[in-house]
Amino acid sequence: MSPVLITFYFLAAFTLATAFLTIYSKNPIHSAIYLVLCMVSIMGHYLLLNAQFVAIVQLIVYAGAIMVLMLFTIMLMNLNKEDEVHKPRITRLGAIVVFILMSMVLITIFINSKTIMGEYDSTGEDFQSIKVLGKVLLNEYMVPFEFASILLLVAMIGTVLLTKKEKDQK
Amino acid sequence: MIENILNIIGIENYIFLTVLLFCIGVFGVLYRRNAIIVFMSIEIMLNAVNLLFVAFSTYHQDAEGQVFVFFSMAVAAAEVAVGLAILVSVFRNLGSIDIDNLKNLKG
Amino acid sequence: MDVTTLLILLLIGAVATLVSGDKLASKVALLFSLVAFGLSINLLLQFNQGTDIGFVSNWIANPKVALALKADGLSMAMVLLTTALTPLIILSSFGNSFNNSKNFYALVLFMAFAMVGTFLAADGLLYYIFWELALIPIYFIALIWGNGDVEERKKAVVKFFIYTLAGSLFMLVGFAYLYSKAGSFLLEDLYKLELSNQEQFWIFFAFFLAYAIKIPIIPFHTWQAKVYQKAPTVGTMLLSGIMLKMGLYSVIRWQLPIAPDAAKEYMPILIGLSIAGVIYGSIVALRQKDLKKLLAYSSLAHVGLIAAGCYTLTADGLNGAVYQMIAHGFVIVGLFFAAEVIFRRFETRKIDELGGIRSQASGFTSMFMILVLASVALPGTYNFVGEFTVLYSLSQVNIWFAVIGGTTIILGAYYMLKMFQNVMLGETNTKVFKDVNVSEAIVFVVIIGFLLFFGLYPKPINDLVNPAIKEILAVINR
Amino acid sequence: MDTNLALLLLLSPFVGFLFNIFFGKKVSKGISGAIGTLTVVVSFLLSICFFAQLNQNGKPFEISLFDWIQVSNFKLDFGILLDQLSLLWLLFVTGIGSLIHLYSISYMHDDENMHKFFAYLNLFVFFMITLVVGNNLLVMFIGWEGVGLCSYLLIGFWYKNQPYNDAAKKAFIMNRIGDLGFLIGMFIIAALFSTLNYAEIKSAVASGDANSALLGLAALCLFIGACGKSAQLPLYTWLPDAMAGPTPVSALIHAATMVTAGIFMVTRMNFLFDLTPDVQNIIAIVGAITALVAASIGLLQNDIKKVLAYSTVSQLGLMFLALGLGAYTVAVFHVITHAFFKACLFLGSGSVIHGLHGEQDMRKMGGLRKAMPITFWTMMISTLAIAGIFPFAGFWSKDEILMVAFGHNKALWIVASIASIMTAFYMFRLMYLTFFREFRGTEEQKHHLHESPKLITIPLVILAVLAVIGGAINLPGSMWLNHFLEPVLVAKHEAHHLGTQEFILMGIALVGAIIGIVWANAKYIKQGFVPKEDAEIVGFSKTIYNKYYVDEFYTFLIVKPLNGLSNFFRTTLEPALGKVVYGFGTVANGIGSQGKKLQNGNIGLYLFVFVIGICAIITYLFIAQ
Repeated sequence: MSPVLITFYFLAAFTLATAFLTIYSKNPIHSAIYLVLCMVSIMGHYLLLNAQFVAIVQLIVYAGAIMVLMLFTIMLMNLNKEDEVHKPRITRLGAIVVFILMSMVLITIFINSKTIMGEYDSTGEDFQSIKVLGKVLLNEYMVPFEFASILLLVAMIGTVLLTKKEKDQK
Repeated sequence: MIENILNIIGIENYIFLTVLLFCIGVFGVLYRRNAIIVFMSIEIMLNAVNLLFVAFSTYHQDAEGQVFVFFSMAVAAAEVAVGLAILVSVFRNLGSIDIDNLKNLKG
Repeated sequence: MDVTTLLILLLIGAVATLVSGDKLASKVALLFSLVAFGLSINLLLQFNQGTDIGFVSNWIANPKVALALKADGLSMAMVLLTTALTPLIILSSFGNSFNNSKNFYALVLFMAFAMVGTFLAADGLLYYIFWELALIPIYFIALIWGNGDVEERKKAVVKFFIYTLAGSLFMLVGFAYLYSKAGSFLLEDLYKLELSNQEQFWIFFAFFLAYAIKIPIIPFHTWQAKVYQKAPTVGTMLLSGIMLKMGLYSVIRWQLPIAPDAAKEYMPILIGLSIAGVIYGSIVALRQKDLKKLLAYSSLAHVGLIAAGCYTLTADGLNGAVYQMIAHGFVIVGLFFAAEVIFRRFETRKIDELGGIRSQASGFTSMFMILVLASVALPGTYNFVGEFTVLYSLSQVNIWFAVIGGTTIILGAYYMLKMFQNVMLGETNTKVFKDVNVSEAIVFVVIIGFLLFFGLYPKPINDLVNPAIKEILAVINR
Repeated sequence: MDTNLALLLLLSPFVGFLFNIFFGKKVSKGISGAIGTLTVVVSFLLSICFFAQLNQNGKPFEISLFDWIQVSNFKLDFGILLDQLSLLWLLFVTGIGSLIHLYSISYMHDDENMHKFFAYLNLFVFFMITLVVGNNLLVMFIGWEGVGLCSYLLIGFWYKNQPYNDAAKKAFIMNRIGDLGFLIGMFIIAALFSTLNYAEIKSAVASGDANSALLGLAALCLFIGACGKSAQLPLYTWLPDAMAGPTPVSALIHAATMVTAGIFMVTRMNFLFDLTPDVQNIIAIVGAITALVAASIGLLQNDIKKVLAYSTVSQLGLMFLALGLGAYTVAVFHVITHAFFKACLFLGSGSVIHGLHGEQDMRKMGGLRKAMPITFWTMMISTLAIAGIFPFAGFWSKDEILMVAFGHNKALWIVASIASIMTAFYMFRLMYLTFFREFRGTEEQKHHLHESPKLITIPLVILAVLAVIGGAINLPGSMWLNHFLEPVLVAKHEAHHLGTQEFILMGIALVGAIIGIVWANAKYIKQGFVPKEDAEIVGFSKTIYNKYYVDEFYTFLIVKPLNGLSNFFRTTLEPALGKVVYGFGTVANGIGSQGKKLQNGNIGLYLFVFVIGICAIITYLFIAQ
């Protein structure tokens, strides 16, 4: 057992546990906090894979921006009480069945398809430094990149419009 | 020459991890009534996919997978922003964000 | 000159009627229908000289659809029936006034256009388009200008529309399948198809549904009586006089030659069903209280006999069916017109409330009587020629079919005479009944003249129809 | 030339019909009647011409006018055939027709629709001529249905009276039942021989290779047609009801001419019936039973015209008996003599009714002998003729029927003899009740009693004379009719020699008739018996008086179930069928409204279903792999 592997297992267990707790916690605030932890652990995976840029972005966007937004919303709505009514039992049972079924199915699929995986190769090139990524992003993916910015702009305008109080509403 | 880290961990471990993470997300969507938690479940699913992208990017030694993760994060950010805005206005109108109480999506 | 001129004329007539304004509309429509009749007579003369008056031209490349209009004796007979009845029907409506009469008469002419198209089309898809096109005007005519309670009328008319449309869809599916086999919708290509028994079965019954509803054969007749009752008399005449014949014509032209083996295999069932319609229609007609409904059921009985003739697959059966179609077309228009004449004066169609008209209007009584007698196929009227030929063909298939089908002459006499007695005879009615005026008399006299003339001298129609039927029979027995 | 004359013979009454229907109202009643009569007289004269011609050269006259119906295996033209049989019929149809037209001028003079009456009568004569002169069965069928139509029109002539219209309708429909048989018979013959022309059928039958079972069926079907038209069991009930029509109509159509069409047809097709002995037996039995049943009903009827109607049915039964025994000439002979005396009787009863202003009940008559001597004497002669008293016409013809019956089957002979005795009884009952003893009507009627005008009595006298001498055409010994008709009939006639047996039979028949007369005399003259009121009739006589309840039986067995079925169809089955069709709509509607519930706008549910759906798809793909 190499330290890397141990790290991976630890991180994986942490990720799954926090993800599960996110869903299972009754208090939305707790959920949000578990989700932050989940995001951070995923960042850990990225670092393990040496994807520094994505890891940083993950931290900033998810753990930072998005989660703050969520927390704000939760608090705005004053949802920190544990007053959520459960879904009907049959639905919950269905959810669990689906969960188990899906996991089994997907895992079986990937186990079955393992044979066509080749050897892990290493080109030796530095393919995931910020420098390389930036070149790819701003050369080949220039147009989608710009579209992404437009998308974000539109999302911002939309959000503002949606949340604005309509004056002439009775 | 840097050794490929997947030689140590193995891509299948990542696959199992992401599958489980994704299924937890699905479970959350089905299980909860609180719209924000459902939202979070969706984020978990997105993250599971992102993680798989990055893992395969490493597997193929190719940066494009990470570029895609970048885009998906941008979309996720936009989605969260708009979605939460909608939730806020829903809450303002109905006083609740329980998805089972949202019954007006019909003509 | 070919048959397209006739179609174009009718279409122009419809448009001209639409723009002529409400006051002139009926006259313009009458004029155009008369010109169309003259034109079709002219076409008939050309046809008899051996000129080819058909028309073929490409239309849609993919799927391959052609504007193919073919005129043989059968088509010409049906076209003449349509163009001869249309002016009569328009003339018969002169005693009524309609709101928006320009729309009304334009729809009548448009319907004539569609029906003529149906009788001429020699391309499956074109035929289907005309077939469905004919449904649209009658829908509006019955819905907008009909009588009785609006809600009930709407219910009946919408039922009729959806019912016939649904039946026709099966025919469309049948055509689509035939296209996939033949690569063309052309009639002659479809005639050449060699279909397996299984295929023939499905094609036959897809077509059968469409036609059985239109004709109608029991138990697909439920739309009929209500619609006849609710539609304005012009609409009823168009429906019963011509539109029913579209179904019967199509049986001869499309259904039998394309799937002859299926027709042969199921012949007893088909004839049995048709004859059951004869008996059923007659028995139901016995106790009807509404004049138009009674006539509707009598029509059901008569078309049942015609359909039985078609399904015998003998030359006599098919010929007789065509004769009977023509005869029934005229007589039923006349009878419905008689009902309308009574309604104009007494404002009722309830048989109980009528009676005692004979002493007030002897001219009308005589004409009505002759129509009633023609309807029960008294020898000397054209109906007898048709009924005799059809019953003879049935007797050749199985004598019992003829015996059971022949009860129509007993039951028919029973319900028609009973109706006549209750409507026309008895103590003089307290209400005043004015005898028929000129335009009404013309309609009656033309119809009666036609029926009596051809009843004694049917040869011209025989000579027109027989060769065409012979050709079709050759295809059926290929 | 002959063609034109033949056409004139056929169309002359039709011209009269057209004139009367279109212009009859504008001209005076006299002219209308005169034209109606004249056109028939023209036909009569032409018939005589053709008859004379035929007597000279013995060749039948046949022409084809134009093509008519054409079916796959044969073609029919509208042809005229004037041979011995058709000319014989033409003579008495147009002859008696002329007399009755003449009679009607006076009889119908008070009716406002007299021109219509003449129009219909002319139309009837036209159709009757068509029936007789056609050279194939289908032309006969035109006339056959045509006379049925005229019968309908004339029975319902007083159309304001709905029971009369019912009687007319009944006659038409009963006839149509027979017509269907006729039609089917024609179909079988056409299928067998590919023709309907008499001559061609005859030669085809003679070749003898036809399927005898089918031939029998054809003959039976034709006989059913004859039953309808000639009022035989079980289709006879329309004829007594048909007395609703004006009396000249009863005389012309329902006694002398139309009802004999069935006999004409069977005689025409004699070559066919000769080959089917089973059917002949049926005909004979039906005829005998009809004769007996109708005669027994006639015993107790009180309506003067009803008695005559049942008498007609009974006499027609005797004629069919003769036909069934293959004695066609004898039947034809009786048709002719019967036409004379029955027409005379009807016209005489019409004269009586005329004199009493419409009274038809014999219980309210009596003692008319003095007031109406001509009517009385002519009717008396005819009554003697129908009763079969020597030497009146009826004696000879009826006697021959009885003789033929005796020769074939003693049982039939006994039945026919009983019917004859009954005939003598009820006819004299009629005479006694009507003309003898004192008048039983109202004082006012008594005051107005008078003999009918000349136009009524002249036809009566002529017919009475014919009823006396009519038997001369076929006296035993001369047998003129037999020889005359020989070319038409398949010659297999056994000649009667007048032996001892024949004379004994004649004697028995005569004695039988006299017994009937004496019986009637004893009951109605000596005892002065007057039939009871309707309500007082009890027991078996009530059954007879009510005509064995046959009408009620038919109503119960056919009309009621038919109407019930119609009601059931109309009120139950039709809506049910409609509901089945609506059912498709209802099902679609139901699916829609269930689906609508699914589409309830609940986002939570949508989300749930959506995710489950995706999972299901993935799982399915996995399993399907």
